Amino acid sequence: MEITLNINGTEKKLNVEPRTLLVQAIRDAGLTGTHIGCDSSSCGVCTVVLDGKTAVKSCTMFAVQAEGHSITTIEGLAQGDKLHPLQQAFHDQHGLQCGYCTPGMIMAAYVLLQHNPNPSEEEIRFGLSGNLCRCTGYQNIVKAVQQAAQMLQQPTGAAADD
Amino acid sequence: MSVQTPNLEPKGIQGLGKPIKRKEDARFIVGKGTYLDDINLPGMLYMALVHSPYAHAKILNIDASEALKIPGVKAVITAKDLAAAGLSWIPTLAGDKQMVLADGKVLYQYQEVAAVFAETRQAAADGAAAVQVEYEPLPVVVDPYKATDPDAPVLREDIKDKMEGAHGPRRHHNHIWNWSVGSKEETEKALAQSEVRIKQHMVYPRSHPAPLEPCGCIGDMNKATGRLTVYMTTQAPHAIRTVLSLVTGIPENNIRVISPDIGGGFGNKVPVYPGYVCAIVGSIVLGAPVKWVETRTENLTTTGFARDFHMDIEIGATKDGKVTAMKVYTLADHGAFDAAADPSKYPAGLFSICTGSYDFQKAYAEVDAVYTNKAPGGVAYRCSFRVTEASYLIERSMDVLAHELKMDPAELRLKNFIRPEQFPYPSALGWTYDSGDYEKTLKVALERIGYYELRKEQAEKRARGELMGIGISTFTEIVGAGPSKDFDILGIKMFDGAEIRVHPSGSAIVRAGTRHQGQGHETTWAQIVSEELGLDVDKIIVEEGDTDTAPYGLGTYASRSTPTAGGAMALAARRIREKAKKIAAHLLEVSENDVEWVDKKFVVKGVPSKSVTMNEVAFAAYTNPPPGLEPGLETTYYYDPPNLTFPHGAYVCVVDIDKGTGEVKVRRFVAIDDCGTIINPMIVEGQVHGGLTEGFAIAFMQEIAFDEQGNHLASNFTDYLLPTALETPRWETGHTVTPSPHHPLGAKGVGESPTVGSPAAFVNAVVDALAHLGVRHIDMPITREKVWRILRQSGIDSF
Amino acid sequence: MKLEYSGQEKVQAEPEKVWRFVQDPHKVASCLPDLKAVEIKDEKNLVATVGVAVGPVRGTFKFNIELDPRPEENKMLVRLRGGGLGSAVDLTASANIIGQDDQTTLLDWSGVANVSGPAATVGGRVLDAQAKRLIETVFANMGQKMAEV
Amino acid sequence: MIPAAFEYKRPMSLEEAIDHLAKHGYDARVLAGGQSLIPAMRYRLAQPGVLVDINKLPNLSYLSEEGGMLRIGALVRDTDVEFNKDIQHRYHLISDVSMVVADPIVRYRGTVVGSLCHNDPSGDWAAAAIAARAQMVIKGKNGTRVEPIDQFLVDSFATSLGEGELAVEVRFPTPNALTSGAYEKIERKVGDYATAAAAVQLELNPDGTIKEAGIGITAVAHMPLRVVEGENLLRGQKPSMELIRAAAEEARKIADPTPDARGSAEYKKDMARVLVGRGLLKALNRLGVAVA
Repeated sequence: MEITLNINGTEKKLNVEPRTLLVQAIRDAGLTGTHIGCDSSSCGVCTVVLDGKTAVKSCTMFAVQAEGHSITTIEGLAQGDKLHPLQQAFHDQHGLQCGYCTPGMIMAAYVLLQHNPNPSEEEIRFGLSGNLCRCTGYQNIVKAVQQAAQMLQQPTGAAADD
Repeated sequence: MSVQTPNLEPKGIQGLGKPIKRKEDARFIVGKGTYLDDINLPGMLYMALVHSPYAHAKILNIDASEALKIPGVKAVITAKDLAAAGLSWIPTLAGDKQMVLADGKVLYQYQEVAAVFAETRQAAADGAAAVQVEYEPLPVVVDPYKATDPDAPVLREDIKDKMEGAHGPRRHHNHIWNWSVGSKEETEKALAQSEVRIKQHMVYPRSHPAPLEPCGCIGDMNKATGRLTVYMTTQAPHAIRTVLSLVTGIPENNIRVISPDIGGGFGNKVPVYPGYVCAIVGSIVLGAPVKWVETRTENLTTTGFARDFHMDIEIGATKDGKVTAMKVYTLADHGAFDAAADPSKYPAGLFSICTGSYDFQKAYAEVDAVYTNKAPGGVAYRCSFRVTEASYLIERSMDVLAHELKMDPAELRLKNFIRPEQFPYPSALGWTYDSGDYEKTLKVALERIGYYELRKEQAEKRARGELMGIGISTFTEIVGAGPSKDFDILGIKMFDGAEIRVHPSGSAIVRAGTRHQGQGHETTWAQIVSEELGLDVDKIIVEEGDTDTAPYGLGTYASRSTPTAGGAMALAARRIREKAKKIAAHLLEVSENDVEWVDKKFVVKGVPSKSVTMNEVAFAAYTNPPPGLEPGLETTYYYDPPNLTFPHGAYVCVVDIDKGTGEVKVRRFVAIDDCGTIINPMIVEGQVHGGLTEGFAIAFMQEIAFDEQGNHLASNFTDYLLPTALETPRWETGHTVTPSPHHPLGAKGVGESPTVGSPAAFVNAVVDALAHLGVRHIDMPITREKVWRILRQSGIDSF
Repeated sequence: MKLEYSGQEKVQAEPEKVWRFVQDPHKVASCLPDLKAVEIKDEKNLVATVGVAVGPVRGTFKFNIELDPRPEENKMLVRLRGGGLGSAVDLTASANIIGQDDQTTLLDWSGVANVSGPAATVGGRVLDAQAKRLIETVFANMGQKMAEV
Repeated sequence: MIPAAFEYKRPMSLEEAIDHLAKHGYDARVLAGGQSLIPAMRYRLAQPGVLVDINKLPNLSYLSEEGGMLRIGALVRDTDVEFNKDIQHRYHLISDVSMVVADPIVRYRGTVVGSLCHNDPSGDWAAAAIAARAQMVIKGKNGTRVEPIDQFLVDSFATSLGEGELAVEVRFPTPNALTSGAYEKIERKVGDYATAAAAVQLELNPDGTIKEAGIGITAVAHMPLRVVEGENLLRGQKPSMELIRAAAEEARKIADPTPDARGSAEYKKDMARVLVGRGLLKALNRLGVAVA
């Protein structure tokens, strides 16, 4: 069946089966930054943002269900060449190694900061506990989210270059 | 106050010891990495596999007719079809052979039985579900101790009468090999004469590396050119190319292996798996590219497991705590085929590092390997070939001994460490340790955590009925395999290669035979070259993973990249510097003897104002080379390390125990590592965080378990437990630096130390918390229930 | 995974009637819940296709069933092998057929099932209670139908 | 892994949804959050012929207090509950549960009502609904019925929902100032099914005695259970350690768990006891009652 998905602000017409998972549809649309790591909705590497404020493991939603929603993936986060503070902070704090969990982790952190702009270390660990990372031991991811939270709260910092 | 956006692009020379940010991050943080499943080729087909529900069964019939009726399904292959191509069995790294698709019988649950090729992923999956296989179940061997019972079922019909194996005689149809090192007689004598002796049985349970990206492969046979391109999630692309050439008969120059970005490896992506072979055969037969990407279930149930060592140790000591001798017997469960990834001469890997950091005069270690109805593997999961098992064994045993002697475990260790002046230290089991200062590292760790205050706190708490424990691990690793006199895989010596090409404008491209999976080679290799050649680190790009362009090398695993390729990189750079010096002399119009390398520049001796930079030399190499000198500035260096390196560390862990549920909470964990010279401290710290987390997971959660029928009990991430940010403790890290005397940079490698060293610290801490109840050992994973059982048996109960 | 169950079913019929019932593969097959198809090979062997709904697990399983009546031991054995959903089930059940004073019969049954494949490895957490219910249903159906005959 | 093919229905009205469910009966499954169903479909352990996606149905996303009840519509996500300040302040038991269901990302999609309809033996919401004496609102061709949770939850994975019926709401009684509760769960890691968990709800009389008690335990039997004897022991009594121990012991007695990798039956039974005890202590603590 033909569906239209709004991914990163662009309407994409896709031909899918009802059983096509959202993650597969996103990847088939050429946006391969969203990854697949398990079949049990456990690892979170496929996490994308739905309607700006909520996240979903895109392996646990059918593509047809995403019609009428806006989807944001890792590719939609930077403003042109300017990295989103989370992307910048993951780089600055060595919050990634192999990079496979990174897109999902960043999207999970993105919605976490929407709901809690100034989280404590404990709250970050809690909020990211639906996303697995095998390389970093999470410690630098926590630091990265703290840095991003700070950057986002400093209008001068985030907006200065706009 | 405003937060400055940190500078993304540090400028200039950034050599050793600088925490520069990683060059490879740029693509990953915007979702532009290229992992295997991100690659799509025109006309590509998809493959799905059919798996056995039984752990041991005869195959009576395979009926693919329903599958072939599904629109889009192109072909279904079984062992029979592979046999026609001579590929129904392939050699393993350990000198055994393994089935590609089940040939007449299945030997473990989820074993690959048939491969389905289709135009879409959906059709391939539907096809696999529609293949009907008829089985006749056979008795199952799950317990390795029962594998060699006289009446144990024959697992390997193919070699049941072949009593000479790749590593010597076999004594039973399910026995693989026996391996031993050291003098049994002298060790037993020393033990008999020891004033104190301890014996302990312990199991290092079966585990799995489970990188978040599963394994996968695209076979792409171009029938017009005869060239086979294979995209593969492999940590060792060159070795794979050689193996593929040997098994398929395709000349090696007609095979190109490309290992794209890898989403974590940890040893899982070293071996050749049946799925790879099927995808390649499929491409050859069908004339189209074929992609296969594992499901998580396939990853956990069929690809390389790790550990599964069942160990018995005996240690002798004097009454005042000086160790005298150790004797170890280990039963190794290798599953259905011996596919352990070890250097050829070492079927039990480097397990003989089991004397650890201690000055044992006598030691003996013996290992028997057996077949069971489980998936093959025995990969070095964030481990240098069984070092993890050895380190756990000795570090756990030292605590058992301390308990027996009623000695503080830190004091016992301090009393028995190999002393700095004893290096190079010949160990009782035949290794020559390069360097170390174990006492210093332990003292730094004890100081950092406040060890003696914690012991006081523990005594007070114990008096109040509260349970806390402190665990120490002071491990020594053996990494960087290895020197060609001892180390090869399938005959290929374990050197590694590096190539440097300096361009006229002072930028460079650097290639290595290793393949990173998150370790940061694109940054550290550039730092080494920047250090050695004085080039701007941002003008150095690093490439790995394409066998058409990279120099030969054995790949990235076993903490070998820095000890081998890192050494090659430094020596390649130095070779370039030698040539550059000639060009510099030409530019400075002095003789070569009057030029020296000072502060990353060529300077005329005694005339500091007269100098040229490497950039100037590079330009001259192409525009104005000295007469008679070959133009250009590039080289390739193959480094055969003279010895292994021996990183060490001291870890201290503090735990609190919940008396109601048995839950163990890690309160603090201090890790002091000594990996010799540090190239990038930020990356080293990141490696330590990750490795500690995997050690934590192994100690408390991760286990590949089976039931009596051979059902795999950890076939997905709801049953194979990887810790999240919430369970993972906060790590406190630090370093001492004892350079390796033989490595060109003094570096030793660090990627695996924390996984090797930490499990014993966790277990020691839990046992320490319960020691006053008479507890001496608990096998991993330490579940709440294991602790709860001890508590309730001791009459401890609480909400 | 290995599952073991046992139970007793009181049948409102005499043992002779019960014996006639269990030696008729058609009748035995009729006791399987959600039977979709049955093929009787001979008087001791049948192939049955049944719908199985175990919690979220819903699918079709195909079983080869062998009936092994042993009147001399007052015992009936049933062996079942088959599968579905990529999984396999091997079950051996036995029932002691015990005549009672009041013209009724007691079926004293026990069964051991080995389940392999995803149904065990993924669905194992919830399989036990559900499988127990299934096997109890089979014997309850038997008790009921034996009385009806 | 890829689910087997199915027919997809996306009704735009409740009537249309009920029509689909009535027509397809056994073959149809309701797709709400899908956080249990879709993974089961990926393993092909669930192969429903028809999926009726209710996510576009109007007016099912309400979370409101009305007539002494908190009404949670069928499309209210776990996070809607988790992030609701009012619930955090007044509905302690519900707030506790909302923070430990599955994992934080799954909670953005999973629904409270869907979880109750799934009635997994380890369901978190079912234990809370039992303890808080919730009610289900069910719509079908024959109109609407309201059913106490104890009648709604029939067996593991089974509810009183008939073919052609849809659960549209769950109602939790609004706690008064003398009511509090708690949810105590142990899991091997975030996202795992509970090893054992206990939900408790206590209402005190002004004199400090217990007016009403609700105790639900989960993951320790074929389905979530009410600890009736424990509730009976508590009712009318003044809280004491002895009383709490006795009530908690009742949970251990009725628990009948299946042993698995999470623990033996013996361990899970004891955890039912420990967690009920802890839950009671926490609820009392939240009511300002310190128990000696």
